[in-house]
Amino acid sequence: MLLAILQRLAQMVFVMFGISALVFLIFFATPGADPAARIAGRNAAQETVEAIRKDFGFDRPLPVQYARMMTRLFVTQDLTSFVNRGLKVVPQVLSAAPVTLSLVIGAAILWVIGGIFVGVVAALTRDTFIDKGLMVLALIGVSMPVFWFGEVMNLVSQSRFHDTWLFSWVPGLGYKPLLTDPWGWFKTLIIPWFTLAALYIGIYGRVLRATLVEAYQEDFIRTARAKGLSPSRVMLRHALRTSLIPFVTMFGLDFGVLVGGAALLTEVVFGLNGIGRLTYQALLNLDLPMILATVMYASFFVVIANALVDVVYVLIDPRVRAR
Amino acid sequence: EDRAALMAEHRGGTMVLSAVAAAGTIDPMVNYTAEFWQIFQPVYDGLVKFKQASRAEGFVIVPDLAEAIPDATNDGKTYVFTLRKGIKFSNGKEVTPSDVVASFQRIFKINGPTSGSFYNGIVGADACLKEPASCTLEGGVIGDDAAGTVTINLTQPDSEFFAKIAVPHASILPGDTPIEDAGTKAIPGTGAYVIESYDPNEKMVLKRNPEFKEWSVDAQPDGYPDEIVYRFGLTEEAAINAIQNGQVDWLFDPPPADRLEELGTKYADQVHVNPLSAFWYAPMNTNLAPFDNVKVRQAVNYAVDRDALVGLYGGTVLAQPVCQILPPDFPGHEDSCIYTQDPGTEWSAPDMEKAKQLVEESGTKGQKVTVITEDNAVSRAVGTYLQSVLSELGYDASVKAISTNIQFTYIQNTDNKVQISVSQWFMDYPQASNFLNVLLSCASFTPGSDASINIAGYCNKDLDDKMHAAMKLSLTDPDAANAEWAKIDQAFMEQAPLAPLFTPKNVDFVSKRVGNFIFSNQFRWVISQSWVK
Amino acid sequence: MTDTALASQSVTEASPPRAGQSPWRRAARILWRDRPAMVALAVLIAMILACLAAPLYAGHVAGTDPFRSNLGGKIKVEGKRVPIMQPSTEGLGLGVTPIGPTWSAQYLLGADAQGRDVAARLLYGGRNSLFIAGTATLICLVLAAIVGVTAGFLGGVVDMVLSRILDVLWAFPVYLLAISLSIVLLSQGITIGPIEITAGSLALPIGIIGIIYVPYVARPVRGRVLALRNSEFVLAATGLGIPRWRILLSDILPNVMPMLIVYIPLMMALNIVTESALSFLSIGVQAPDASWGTIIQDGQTLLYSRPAVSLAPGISIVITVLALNVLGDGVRDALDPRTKIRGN
Amino acid sequence: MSEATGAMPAPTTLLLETNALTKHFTVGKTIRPGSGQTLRAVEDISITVHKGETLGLVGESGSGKSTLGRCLTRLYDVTSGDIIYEGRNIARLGSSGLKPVRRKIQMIFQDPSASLNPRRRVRDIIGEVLKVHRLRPRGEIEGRLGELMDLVGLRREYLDRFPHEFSGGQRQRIGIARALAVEPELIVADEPVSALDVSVQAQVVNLFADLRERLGLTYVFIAHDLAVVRQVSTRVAVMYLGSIVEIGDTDRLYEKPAHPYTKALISAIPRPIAETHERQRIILEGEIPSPLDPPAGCKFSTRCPYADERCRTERPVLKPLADGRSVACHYPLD
Amino acid sequence: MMQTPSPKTPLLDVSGLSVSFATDHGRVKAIDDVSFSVSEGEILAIVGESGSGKTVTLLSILGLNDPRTSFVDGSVTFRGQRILELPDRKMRRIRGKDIALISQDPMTALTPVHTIGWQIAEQIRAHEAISKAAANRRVVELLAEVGFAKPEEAASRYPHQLSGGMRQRAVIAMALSCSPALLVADEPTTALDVTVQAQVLDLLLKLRKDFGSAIVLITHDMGVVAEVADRVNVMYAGRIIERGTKVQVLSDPWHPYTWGLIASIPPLSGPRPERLSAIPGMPPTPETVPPGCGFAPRCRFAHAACNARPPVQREGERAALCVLSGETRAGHRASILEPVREAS
Ligand SMILES: Nc1ncnc2c1ncn2[C@@H]1O[C@H](COP(=O)(O)OP(=O)(O)OP(=O)(O)O)[C@@H](O)[C@H]1O
Ligand SMILES: Nc1ncnc2c1ncn2[C@@H]1O[C@H](COP(=O)(O)OP(=O)(O)OP(=O)(O)O)[C@@H](O)[C@H]1O
Ligand SMILES: [Mg+2]
Ligand SMILES: [Mg+2]
Repeated sequence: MLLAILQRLAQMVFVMFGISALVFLIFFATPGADPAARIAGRNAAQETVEAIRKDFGFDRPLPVQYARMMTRLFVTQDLTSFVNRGLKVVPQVLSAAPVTLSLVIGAAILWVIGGIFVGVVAALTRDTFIDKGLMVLALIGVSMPVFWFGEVMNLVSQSRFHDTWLFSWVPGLGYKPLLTDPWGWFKTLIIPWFTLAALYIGIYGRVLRATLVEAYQEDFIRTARAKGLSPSRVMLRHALRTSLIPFVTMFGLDFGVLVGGAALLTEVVFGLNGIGRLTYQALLNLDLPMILATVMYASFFVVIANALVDVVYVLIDPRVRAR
Repeated sequence: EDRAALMAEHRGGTMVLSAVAAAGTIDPMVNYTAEFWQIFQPVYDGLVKFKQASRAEGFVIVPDLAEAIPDATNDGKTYVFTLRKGIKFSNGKEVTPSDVVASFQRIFKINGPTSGSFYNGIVGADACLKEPASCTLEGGVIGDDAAGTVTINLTQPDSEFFAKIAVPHASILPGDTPIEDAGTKAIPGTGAYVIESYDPNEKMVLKRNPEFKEWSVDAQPDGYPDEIVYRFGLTEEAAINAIQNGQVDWLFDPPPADRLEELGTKYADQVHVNPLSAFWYAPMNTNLAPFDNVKVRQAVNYAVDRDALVGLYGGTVLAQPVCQILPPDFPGHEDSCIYTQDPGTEWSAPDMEKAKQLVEESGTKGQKVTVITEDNAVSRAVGTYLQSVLSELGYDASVKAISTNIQFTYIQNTDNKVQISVSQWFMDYPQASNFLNVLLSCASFTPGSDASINIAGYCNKDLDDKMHAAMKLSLTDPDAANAEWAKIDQAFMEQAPLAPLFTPKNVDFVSKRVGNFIFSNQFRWVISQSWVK
Repeated sequence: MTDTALASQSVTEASPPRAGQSPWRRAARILWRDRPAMVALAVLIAMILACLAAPLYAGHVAGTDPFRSNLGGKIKVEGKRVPIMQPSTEGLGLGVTPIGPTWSAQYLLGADAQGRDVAARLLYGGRNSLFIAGTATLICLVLAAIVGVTAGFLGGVVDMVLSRILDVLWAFPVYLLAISLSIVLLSQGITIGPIEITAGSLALPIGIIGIIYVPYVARPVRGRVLALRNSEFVLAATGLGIPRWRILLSDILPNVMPMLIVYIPLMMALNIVTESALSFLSIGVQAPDASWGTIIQDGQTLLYSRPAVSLAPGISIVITVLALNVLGDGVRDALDPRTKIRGN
Repeated sequence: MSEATGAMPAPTTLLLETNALTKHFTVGKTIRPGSGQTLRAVEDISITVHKGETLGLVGESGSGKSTLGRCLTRLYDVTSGDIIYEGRNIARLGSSGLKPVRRKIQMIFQDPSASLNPRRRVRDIIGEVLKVHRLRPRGEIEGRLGELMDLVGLRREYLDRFPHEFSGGQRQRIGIARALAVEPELIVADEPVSALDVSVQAQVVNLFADLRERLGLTYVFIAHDLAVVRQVSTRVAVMYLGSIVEIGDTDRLYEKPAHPYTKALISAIPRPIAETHERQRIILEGEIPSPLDPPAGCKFSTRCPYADERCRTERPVLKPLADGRSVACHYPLD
Repeated sequence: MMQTPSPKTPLLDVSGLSVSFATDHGRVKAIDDVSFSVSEGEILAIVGESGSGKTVTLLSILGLNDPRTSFVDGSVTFRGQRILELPDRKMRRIRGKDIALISQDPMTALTPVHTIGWQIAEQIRAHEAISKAAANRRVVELLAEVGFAKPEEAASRYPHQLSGGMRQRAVIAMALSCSPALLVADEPTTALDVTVQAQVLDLLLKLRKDFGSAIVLITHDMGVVAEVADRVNVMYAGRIIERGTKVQVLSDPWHPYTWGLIASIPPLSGPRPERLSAIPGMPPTPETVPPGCGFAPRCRFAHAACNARPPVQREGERAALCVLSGETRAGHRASILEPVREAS
């Protein structure tokens, strides 16, 4: 067990090193990103720019800069942003995390329930119009660009129909902390949840349907039916239970990258100051420390999610538990 | 008087402002953005300050922490300021001359962005720029705590001196302020409000300064709202919706084009349109083909349909076509347009024929041209339009939008070989040199540097000399100097290192409850003087 | 009776319906009978033809130039000449709104913010979107095949290194890569052998989209190769002394192909959507050229006044993705050797 | 070790001999060193195969028959021990050194559909072998393909078909034809008829017999159907948990098994023709132990009705009996 | 071994059962007019090669065919009740409780994610209203019954943790859990080793003795038939071509296919024949079954009459579907079976 954890850690270090080195190199290869000039501001005298360059150590060799930055990110944790100067990136990432978590967890609950519902209903009504209709809906969910769908949701709920009973409850955009204002938290997040989940309900519904249909060819389903079980029990306790395994793998990966900030477009569109928007802003500003912080955080979650998937695997698939 | 009555009636409440993104550090000596300079107004004070008043009155410089605006002595090289008594920082300490001295030193010690361009005329500044850490400004800024005076010595007379110390970079801060960019931790100020908290990804909260007692309504008036919350992160569309739904009171960014009509009709009484001292322009790299040929640059100026661009910006109400550098109503501005159908004082229509002919003559037809724009709706639209014009002129033109925050430094660096771009300039203070000298002097051009604001890379020694002369002249005879500036403006336009496009207007959309909207031409909406109750 | 077994053997073969039918032919036949898949294919072909006919439409039907700004132009609508960009006349007179759907050949779907014909741009945009998605899919599949096959076939250290690299790629912020690359290219351009990529070149979005989904495909390919490597027919070939490269070419690759083919429609769909996201971040197709993504983005700024501008490409994407997926399902079923029995 | 089988009446020449052949797998291994467990699939096996004979190899599932077969054909690298083929040790040869050996020793697999690449025509499947080994000049390949098809009793027209167009028996014939293409001397057949229907199985078994006669082949014939093994083999080896427990002449081994396991195995076969004498069926208790953790002494001791303390602690070696058989048992039955 | 029980009213009576499937090539008949019956406590073996329709027959009895792709004709009567027409709810009450299934492959017949104890308890609780604890106690008893040394521990194991033989015993325990009157076992020992097969067959016999359940045992192994069956039905190409008691069929087979089947089994004692007597050709697939006698293409004695549907030859319980009779039959049979008989 301990060894397994160590192995994960080694993996994580490798991935993090790879990504951070890449990010670093890309940053310094990008023209127009000279941090000294941008920190100095518009119309700055050359002396000022040089002074800042020296002050921030941008004149040092890249490996030294890399080492310094990584130390400040991980050891002293006082790495500050190039753009919002004085802003420590680590606490910033930590304070953005709950927003993203709220968004992603809520959406995940929705899409898991929705995906299972769609998949199960479609598999049960295989080849009927209900099945086909659901699959088409799922595809529409998959093919809608999320930023566009988000804007349309805003158009509808915040502007066009905001005065009608349907959407008058919708609060302004922005995040409300769960602890201080749970009801506001819920109300502000419900539309973003739905928007983000629409895509995944589509994907998961389709995948689940496919695995369920496949599972129904299996011998053990025949055994279950021969036992005289009701169709719903056969579906839920036997077919679904086994089909959840690929579902969980996908879920782990998607959840990992989303918590890591991949929901950036949703966050931007809905004014949620989460990791995604932080990443997005950092990218637009080419704010290297912030990019590094968010990316490290993201890769951390990707690896953690991978590890979690393995744990959940063990829970739902006893075959892995063997040995 | 009735200000007191209004105060009594409308004082209180929380005002909610919104911007798409925060603007970085809240160190007033470092931050160099319109967004935060505006919010610094009710927080920090300098020795002098732009008046917190409507329109052009906002250009007037009034005494702030100093009792009065001193006259120059020593051939215009020395100013002696007497500090007002009893003004306290929000940390409870009184403002003393040594705070002033420390503040000026701090500008250099923290490598303030304008330390080399605004404050390099102070005696001792050279040493400070070389060795910021040990900056003393020996003989430059001298405080006398006993007398309560501060003496500032310049190496040369400077007509723009007061304007330069009226901007937030010359804010007076407590002497013990740490010598480092304050970042997100607010430095105590003397204004009516203090920044209580700041999280660039969340919000900034301003509360009343408990130590504040109004000493000058012009410079630092008491504000109406008890609290000002500045939220960051809502997109423009979202912020407009929020204002319409009464959740937010104002947004910093210009409203998106597709909402303008709605705002102008359904919410007409909540919209305030005011002129800005700024212009949108297209700098053309005079060192790169095809724009190293003056005919090509002139052709672009002829060909651009400024009416179309005004339409892109939101129509005639929101912008005005221009074909010169200094904005209308700006010191030194004289109506003139040489690149129009029938040249005269005003732009009327593009002269495509002339433009095509010039291009023909230049022999550059068919060359590749890339327009670099910022990645936002208006800039992209302008760039796309320019690309369209350039193709019509016979070039193989394309347009490329890059991230707004990078574009500005990107187009400055000659290494990036930017041929033509779309940019804007907003004045720092109302002086012609702030446009002409800053944007087109040889000193502003540093090849290979990301900080080279002369984007066109245009260096004309002759005109450079004329500009220096005009600056000198304005010390003694501002009017004559302005006439000189007008000529310089025209001379530059003949060489056409850039194509002025239009002068934008500022659209402020406020919520229903916002009252007493005052717009200063210098720092725009005077936030603290509006009420929400 | 020594030879009866052998002799009478051939007489009674249960001969298959068509002899020598290759698995590909068989799949094509099954696909041909799959009505939804065929309808989807027809829709796709129609879509591609329409996009190919874009110059025809723009030049002869609509008579508009989809790439030139037309801010001052006027057109005839119901006999009246109206400006394409209509300034607001009421209230404060703020804003200029492009003309909306006209239901005539000119400006059928209205104009965008530059006064260009949305319908014509939609067709031109479709070319780019489909081209980008198609090429990116190809690149992605080729790369994924190379990486997946190499990792799976060679195994060991190579496999481990490649797998970790895939991990890095998966967790990497694509948009950073995209933004930076697009800026780097802007001033320098990149020359890779005979291919030169410059800013605004379609090669950029194609390259980016092509690369980012490599882990998505390479992982399952690797798994499949791993399984194939231990399969009996590969073992048999080894036992026959057939060289490894030959085994790779004739035994492994052909069996990875169906899997890759199944991914084509899926990746196409994914890529179209990704292209639109990249364009939303201005890293895709460069103005004035269009793609569905850029039109959506253009339309985004007109969402509140002219929703048709972003709706039209949105619907085009949905239809294409829908068709691709239905076709994809069909192809998957057709290539699945188990698909013998299907109800009708 | 060769004494073990040396007592065999060996009328013909020795073709293949193994010496303490061992194959271990590491399972559950991860990147960290020292992880994983050793699975002893084949342990310390010494057998001989003589020219022209058929050595049957039987044993329960997981006893290591296939692994042994794959080691003999060098599809697997062996962990230790020697494989001497025609006097040459082939156990450590690399892929280039193996090339000539591959032509001499061929393998036929259990699952005829899994061992044929579904995406290639029969012509390519067999033809590739001819080309790679340059067995025939280009022009004669076609003729040779036809010959091979004739040899295994398939129509020549079928050359252009794909594997999925054949029935199981036919597919197995293709597999045989492919193996025969290189003109091997020794064929290791790994359960070649297990996947076939009863009525087809006989056809293929007959084919094997025909080919042996016609081409003078030597077989190692792996199967778990003891009746089939009896039909085809001249000698039979019985495997249990990676080791050979008994080896000897087919008829003698079936009539009088010397190892309790062999006896149980043979008694357990259901007989289709009503038996004249009441058979004494031995029903073994318990399960076959895991090869990850085999019993310390005799591997069969956990299930053997006669096992005693010695069996549980001391591992018996394969010892020759008087009648030429060898058995690995402390108390061989008589 | 028990004598065939006196024929009372049969427990299960299948008559005229035909099942066809919708396939690519239209409808094909997988089984055609199959009739048989099973009395209480009897073991009926159905022998036949792969694809002859054994599994389909058995699934039809349980009503487990996919109604979308299969069409079932004929009648199945269980304890006098026609069960094919029963609504699903009622049918469910019979499944598992009165008729239990043991499937072909113990490796795949159990849901991999539940413990075997859970799966058995699930069946008990589906049919009987008893507490969880009581169900679990029954599970342990049952597992002990089928020969698990440590039944409590076994109950908490997952299928993959058991060997093939143990799994098959678990499946049997599950089938027995509601003491069904009829067990249908689909090749319960095919996937097992001989020694394990012997254990399982032993178990089935013991169960019949203890519980008195009737068993329909499907197999393709004549040896298994000989070992346990009372009566035998031989199936070929979807039809039952011969039926009788075990002794009748094994020692006096009527149908040439049965002869071939018996002859092709290598003998286990006595001298070994040079060659085996094989049936030439391959068993047909449902699509290729000739309209007349299904075996005719492979039959050495086929003649013109075989092109029509062969008559049923009957002698009491004994029947065969063949044109051959009396003398000719004995002669032909001798030509096939004599060499084998002699040998053994
Ligand atoms: N590639 C492998 N990696 C790890 N273990 C293996 C491998 N191949 C075989 N084994 C293990 O080695 C042992 C012997 O397997 P082998 O396949 O040789 O048995 P077998 O006698 O052929 O069985 P069967 O009758 O089922 O084919 C088994 O326990 C098996 O799990
Ligand atoms: N759902 C189905 N749709 C179409 N054809 C089917 C279906 N199920 C079975 N068949 C066909 O019916 C025939 C009989 O199949 P069945 O499974 O009953 O054979 P079996 O005798 O059980 O063979 P095995 O010994 O291989 O289990 C086969 O040819 C099979 O292809
Ligand atoms: Mg094997
Ligand atoms: Mg079956």
